[in-house]
Amino acid sequence: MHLLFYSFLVGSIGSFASLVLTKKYRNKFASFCVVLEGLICSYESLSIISSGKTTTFNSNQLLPFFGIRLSLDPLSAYFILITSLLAIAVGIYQLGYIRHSTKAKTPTFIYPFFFTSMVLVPISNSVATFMASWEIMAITSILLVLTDHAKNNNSGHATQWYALMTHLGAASIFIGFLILSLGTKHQQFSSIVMSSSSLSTIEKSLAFFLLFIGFASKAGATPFHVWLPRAHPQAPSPVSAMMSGAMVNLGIYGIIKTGMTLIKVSEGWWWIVVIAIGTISAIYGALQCVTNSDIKKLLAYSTIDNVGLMIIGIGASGLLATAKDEKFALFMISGVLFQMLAHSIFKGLLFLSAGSIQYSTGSLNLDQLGGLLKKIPLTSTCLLIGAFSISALPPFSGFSSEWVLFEGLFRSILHLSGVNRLAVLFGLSGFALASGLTATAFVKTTGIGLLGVARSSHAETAKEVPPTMLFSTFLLALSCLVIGIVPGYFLKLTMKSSQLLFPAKKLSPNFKYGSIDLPNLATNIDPLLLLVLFTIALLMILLLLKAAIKRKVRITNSWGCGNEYSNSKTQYTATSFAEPLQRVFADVIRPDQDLVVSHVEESRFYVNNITYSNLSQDSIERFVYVPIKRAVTTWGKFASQMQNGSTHRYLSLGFIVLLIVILVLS
Amino acid sequence: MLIDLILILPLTSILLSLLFRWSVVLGATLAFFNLALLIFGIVLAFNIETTGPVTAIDATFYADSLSSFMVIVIGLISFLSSLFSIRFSIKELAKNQSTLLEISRYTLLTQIFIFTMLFAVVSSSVAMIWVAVEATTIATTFLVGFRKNKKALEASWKYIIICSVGVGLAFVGTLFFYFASAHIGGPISSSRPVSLDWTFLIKNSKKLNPQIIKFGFGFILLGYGTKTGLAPMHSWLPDAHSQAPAPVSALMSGVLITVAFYTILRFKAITDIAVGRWFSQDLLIAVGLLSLLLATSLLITQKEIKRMLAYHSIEHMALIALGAAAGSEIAIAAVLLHILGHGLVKAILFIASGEMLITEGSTEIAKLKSLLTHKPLLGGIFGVGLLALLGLPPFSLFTSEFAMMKSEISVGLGWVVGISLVLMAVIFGVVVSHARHILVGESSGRQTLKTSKLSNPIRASRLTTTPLVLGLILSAAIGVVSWPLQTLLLSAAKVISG
Amino acid sequence: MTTNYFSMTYLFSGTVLVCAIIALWRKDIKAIIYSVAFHGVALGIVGFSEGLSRHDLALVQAGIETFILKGIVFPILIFRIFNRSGGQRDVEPLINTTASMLYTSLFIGIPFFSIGRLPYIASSPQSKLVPIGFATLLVGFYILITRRRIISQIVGLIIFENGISLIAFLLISGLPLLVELGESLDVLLVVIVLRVLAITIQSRIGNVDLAEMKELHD
Amino acid sequence: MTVFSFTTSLLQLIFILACAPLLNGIMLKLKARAERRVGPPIFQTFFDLAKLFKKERLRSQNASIFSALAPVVLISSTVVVIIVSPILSTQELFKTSGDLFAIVFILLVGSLMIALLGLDPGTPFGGLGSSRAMTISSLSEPALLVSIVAISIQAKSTNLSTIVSANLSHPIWLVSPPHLLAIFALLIVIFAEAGRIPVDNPATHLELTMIYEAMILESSGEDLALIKLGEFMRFTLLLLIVANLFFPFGIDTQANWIQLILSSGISLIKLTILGSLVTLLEVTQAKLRLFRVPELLAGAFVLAVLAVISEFVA
Repeated sequence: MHLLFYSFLVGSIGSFASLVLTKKYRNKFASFCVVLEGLICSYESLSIISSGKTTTFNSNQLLPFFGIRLSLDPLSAYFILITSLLAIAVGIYQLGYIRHSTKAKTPTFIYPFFFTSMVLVPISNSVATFMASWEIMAITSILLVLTDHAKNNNSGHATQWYALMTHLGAASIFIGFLILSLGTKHQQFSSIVMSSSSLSTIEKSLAFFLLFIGFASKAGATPFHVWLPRAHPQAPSPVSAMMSGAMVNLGIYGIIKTGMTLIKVSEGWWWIVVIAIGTISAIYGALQCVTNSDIKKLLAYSTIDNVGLMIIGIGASGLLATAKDEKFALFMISGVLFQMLAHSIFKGLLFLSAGSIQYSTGSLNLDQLGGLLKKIPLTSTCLLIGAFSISALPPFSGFSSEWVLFEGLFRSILHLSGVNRLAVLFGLSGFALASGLTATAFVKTTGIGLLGVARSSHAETAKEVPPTMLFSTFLLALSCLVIGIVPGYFLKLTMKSSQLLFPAKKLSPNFKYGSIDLPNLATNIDPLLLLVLFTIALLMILLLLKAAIKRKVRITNSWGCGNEYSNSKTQYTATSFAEPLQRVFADVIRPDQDLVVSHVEESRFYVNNITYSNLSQDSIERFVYVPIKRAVTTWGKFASQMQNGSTHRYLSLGFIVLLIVILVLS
Repeated sequence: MLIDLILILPLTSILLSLLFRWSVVLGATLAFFNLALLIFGIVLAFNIETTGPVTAIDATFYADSLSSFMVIVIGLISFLSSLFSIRFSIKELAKNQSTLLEISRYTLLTQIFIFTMLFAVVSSSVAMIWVAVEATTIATTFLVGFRKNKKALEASWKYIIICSVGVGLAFVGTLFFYFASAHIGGPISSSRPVSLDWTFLIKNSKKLNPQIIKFGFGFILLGYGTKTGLAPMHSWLPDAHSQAPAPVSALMSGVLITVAFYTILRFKAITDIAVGRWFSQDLLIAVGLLSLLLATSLLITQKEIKRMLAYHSIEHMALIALGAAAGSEIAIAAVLLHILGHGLVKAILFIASGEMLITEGSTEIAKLKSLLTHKPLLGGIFGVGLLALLGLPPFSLFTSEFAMMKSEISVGLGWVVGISLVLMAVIFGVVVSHARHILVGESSGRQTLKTSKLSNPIRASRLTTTPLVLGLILSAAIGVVSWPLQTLLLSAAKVISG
Repeated sequence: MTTNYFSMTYLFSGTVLVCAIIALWRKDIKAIIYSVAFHGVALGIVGFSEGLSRHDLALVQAGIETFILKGIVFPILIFRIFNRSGGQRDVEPLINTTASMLYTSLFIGIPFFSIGRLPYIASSPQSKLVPIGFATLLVGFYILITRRRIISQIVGLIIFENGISLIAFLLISGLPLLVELGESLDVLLVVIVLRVLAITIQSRIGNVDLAEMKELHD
Repeated sequence: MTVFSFTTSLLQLIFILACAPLLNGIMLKLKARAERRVGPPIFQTFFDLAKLFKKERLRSQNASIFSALAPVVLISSTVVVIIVSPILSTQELFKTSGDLFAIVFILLVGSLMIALLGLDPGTPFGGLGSSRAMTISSLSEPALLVSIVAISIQAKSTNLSTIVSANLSHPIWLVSPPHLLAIFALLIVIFAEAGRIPVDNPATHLELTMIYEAMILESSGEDLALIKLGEFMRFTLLLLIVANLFFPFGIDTQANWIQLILSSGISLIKLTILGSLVTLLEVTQAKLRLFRVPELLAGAFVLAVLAVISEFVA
């Protein structure tokens, strides 16, 4: 625990130093401090996970009236681990990135605090401490989203949405916690855990759902997600990476913490609702991911999709736990944590690669990119690896994690009964659809963005990014591969971390050479072996071909149905790529399609100009949130008539109340 | 002795500003005096902590930890405000918007204003508190009308009429308390009316006739509520706060309204014992929720920063009222912390808006754009201040709101918390939206940068920004660190919650 | 003896209210000012007679002070605003006079109905008269919310304050000296401030209809 | 890893390498006969492939390394699946990795490679093909995974070998309604994935209807040969897996050498029957409009869900 405090100190030194230091050293020193902080945190969390011990820290000197209560257990250590691993990579990345993007001190100042608050959230052990660190996390991230406000008109809007949604979420969490803490007469989490069974079902349900909504909104689950696809893309890429890769996890942490520890005995139907929300998020996120053309926006939606998967897993685990099948509940939740690790790493990688692409081309719109694999091969390779991971292609991390999730869901279907089983089946279908859509989305991203011909001059003149940025993305890409081929080690880690949730039972899988062999599941995977087989096959084929055929390749123009064309505009764009799916899911996506044909003045039969626009907006935002906003504005306009400036009216209000006072109170 | 000093200090300031015309030296001296006031307040608080309440001049003045706390609040805000007054005055004179005489008069009135507030919080007699509160209205009317244009005159007219009526009603309430106290044998009509003393009232409050006290408290709440900016007589507040010069708005919004609320708290303590807690609770909830609803509804379409901040004051007063309704010791301590935090942050924001008026020439939301781009420091202060005002940690308003709501729920007012959270969420959304317009703006960043550099050559002054930044840090510090404030808050809260 | 003083108190308390109602009734500003003057005088006499009846020197002083302040100083102050404004009649109030009189008769009944229910009120003949003070206060308030001229609003405020003074005299036989002094000073200052403000408004904006002064709104 | 399992894997590989073009040839022949044409000889596909291997390799100037890599990866990924799946014997190489979920995603590697290949040269056709192929692939995923669940429920395992062995020992499971429903759903998905009628017509080169062919339009020579071969192998493999799931009899379970040889023969028969059925379907059915395909896949999905549900009803 004390190591963590030192790491906070290091971070703060970095941030305050960035206020004082000159431009030349500011980023270097701040990034160094963040990386150091990350290293210390990851060391500490790893040692906590491996020892399985819980350490606490209490002080009344901080936070008036309440005092701070901290407790570091393996579960929270796991979240810290993910956050700090990502922070290390991002810290290295920033060395190169900030130099070009912004010269302001504020982001460098705030960033370490953002990181620190993300470490504080999982170790908070009382309602007040939690809310404080939660809100600090919110506020620092809000400020970071605003970093590029001078260059970008949208960041204001994004920040506004984000701020509002996160505030609503916090309010919901706040009430939920208060119900818990007043029902149990405790405000420390560890004491709430002890006495939460004394709560009535209604109290528990109310608290659970309020907390769930709040955390789900931070995690970005549909329909509380609207802020996410706005805020994550608007932040500078390192921040997006942290937000999508680490901050979102804390929403998941909240859900796990609430449903599995704070409220000890849960109801089955809660988890069915949770699965429903997860499924909707997964499908909705994946759909929007497919139809968007802005890389970062698309990545943000894919975060919603992945969060959906995790929530489905949590729901299934909760159902298993309520069905007293703690063995598999533990397995399921470990799967969720594993998926989270994988997601954090590949999403971090993808966002950082997107940042690199923006760095070298100045654009994130897929419809303007193309041919980057040849122009910036290293960055593109990293992006590709990220895309393969997220599409769950073996042997990358997404495959292993989704396999564990799938197995967990399959087992849940086997072990549950009745409506619970149906719910999990529903979740599994959503999982399947989402994973298919994700693959499509990332074929689109890489295919349109990296392959083909450059669609704009930006892409034409792309140059490779500085080595620090490359190093960081390579690091993450390598992690994707490592996590993918030796999933056993990581699943072991997650099982150790989540052991706390279900202390009694233990499923003992065999983890040999990183493979996962589950005797109780009668199945196994060994991605490393698959990789070896694949490599052998590949090499053999290549050798065979080399031996058999020696003909050279002739480079020509692309075939154009007999025409010569070298126009890059005739390529498929991201929008056209997604068009069939958009059409299939038109009821959900509700795209705004507009075709304007203007004719030549003389004759209607000669077309002058055709403009086709195809805009897919977030339909939930459009049909749920915008009407609410409009209603509030209307009310405000109506109410403002009351304050019409007339002294007489103001006084007469008082007069009426005075009469009432005289009448009533005597 | 300390109380005497605390009163003599502003009297000296008044004398100085009467004797001398305004100059930078005078401004600085006054600022120094206000700083001294703050320090005396702190010393007083420590004194009281060790020796108990102190009195002065034949017990005409009385200070317990609650009073000393209020002195600290007044001292702090006055200091900030008087620092900015220097900048304000220099600019006024430089632009020839005011004559030296007007500035001198402004300075004098401001000092009188501070004096009356101090007088209110250290008076032992509840009637003298009334006299002081009424005097604040008189002192500030001309400050509100400082600009002497149509709007300012209108605002000051509304201000004095509505507040006089309101505070008049509070006097009726005081009379009834006196009446009740007289009937239990409190001496009447001597030159030192013990029966109106707070100490006498609170000591004998069990004996007071509950029905009369109920009647009186209704008037007190309505009357001082006017001055606090609580519904239904809140209407003067946005006008007055928006028209007054920024340093005065800072004082009014930062402390004046809370001094009025301080009075309500004193009466509430008596009422609670005489009648039972439910009574003041019901009334405060009604008033608080109504005010919160009003503030929320009217914030939605705000077009001007200072009006927006003024409605924020109404919101926060409503929150304080709701917190006071909970009534437990923690709740009152949180209310007091909120008073301090709100005063500090609100003063900072008003001063920042004054600086905007100087540098940008306007405080209309529509006219301010991308402030963060071309005045990063000022824009940053304003933005962070708003965040603090919206109750986000690490600023103290978070802690106090959290504690207030927690106490509300623990006395069974969960529904109140629910409603207020919804309303606050609306406020949050609205304010963030306004802030976006001001800070980030719509137009293309680079263009604004160029044009604004040309059109706004005036830079934000260090004299203003440094104290503001320090103030924000202070606000964060009192929200995070318990020592030494928590002890003071709790013992001050004990005064009210018994 | 005491009964004599009491009937004096009774008479002049009534006068205070009647003068207030007259001020509400009339539209001629001069007449209004005169009625306010007489109103102040009557209030002073109430204090004076109460002081005599209780042999309370402080109260007698307060009565005299009220007499001078509210019976003489305030009317003079108002007259000076009136003279500067060019001496017109008041414009039609927001609620016409006939209706106003009807409403007034309604709400001045409220204090008589409800204040009497409070304990201790019936304990002395003077405090039984307290509702008259409340009625005066309400009439003053009512003038404030219906009249459009600056002067008539000032008049309303003065009547309102006088109602409070009357309550103070009747309810607890006046206030402690210090408080009384402070209160009177405050009221005096308020009126002076109002006068200065009124003159400034007149010189800067002209003879305004307060109902039109609505520039500050949302 | 035993000698037997190693041999099995190798045999499976050789078997499929040999049968894939043959199956295609048989199907072409059958189709021609059904259409009253003489049709090509059944070994025609071998000749075609050989021809393609000899032809010159053209590559677009816009193409990147993907154009070279994709065909090889397609084949290698298929080879990996062939090695780890129980086709002729349930004896697993390394006792591992015959997991259905893993198989699906390994095969997906190949599909994605081809989709990327389509986008590589930057021509409109390639994009068109990729877009359509990915649309279909993503929509078939739910039906695919749910039918996997349905198939795996009785064996309580998603491991293909375990399922096949379990089915063998409980033949009654094979004819249970859920199993049949699941197999049917799986077949639809396989048609979609392999680009057969009614989802795609492998023989078409018409821009309006092309899906798979559009993606590989730019490939030629050896590349094209590899892609074609890979496709045939995948189709054969999928059919064999379905065959083993539906009718596992004949497959070796005891590590018996003779049984293994027999199993090859039986598998060939199974393949021929299934191939004929597919041909029959292709001859009698018209290709669906692209936007009717989702309906078909949704139908498959519903069948699969029904299968899972009815699994628990019984």
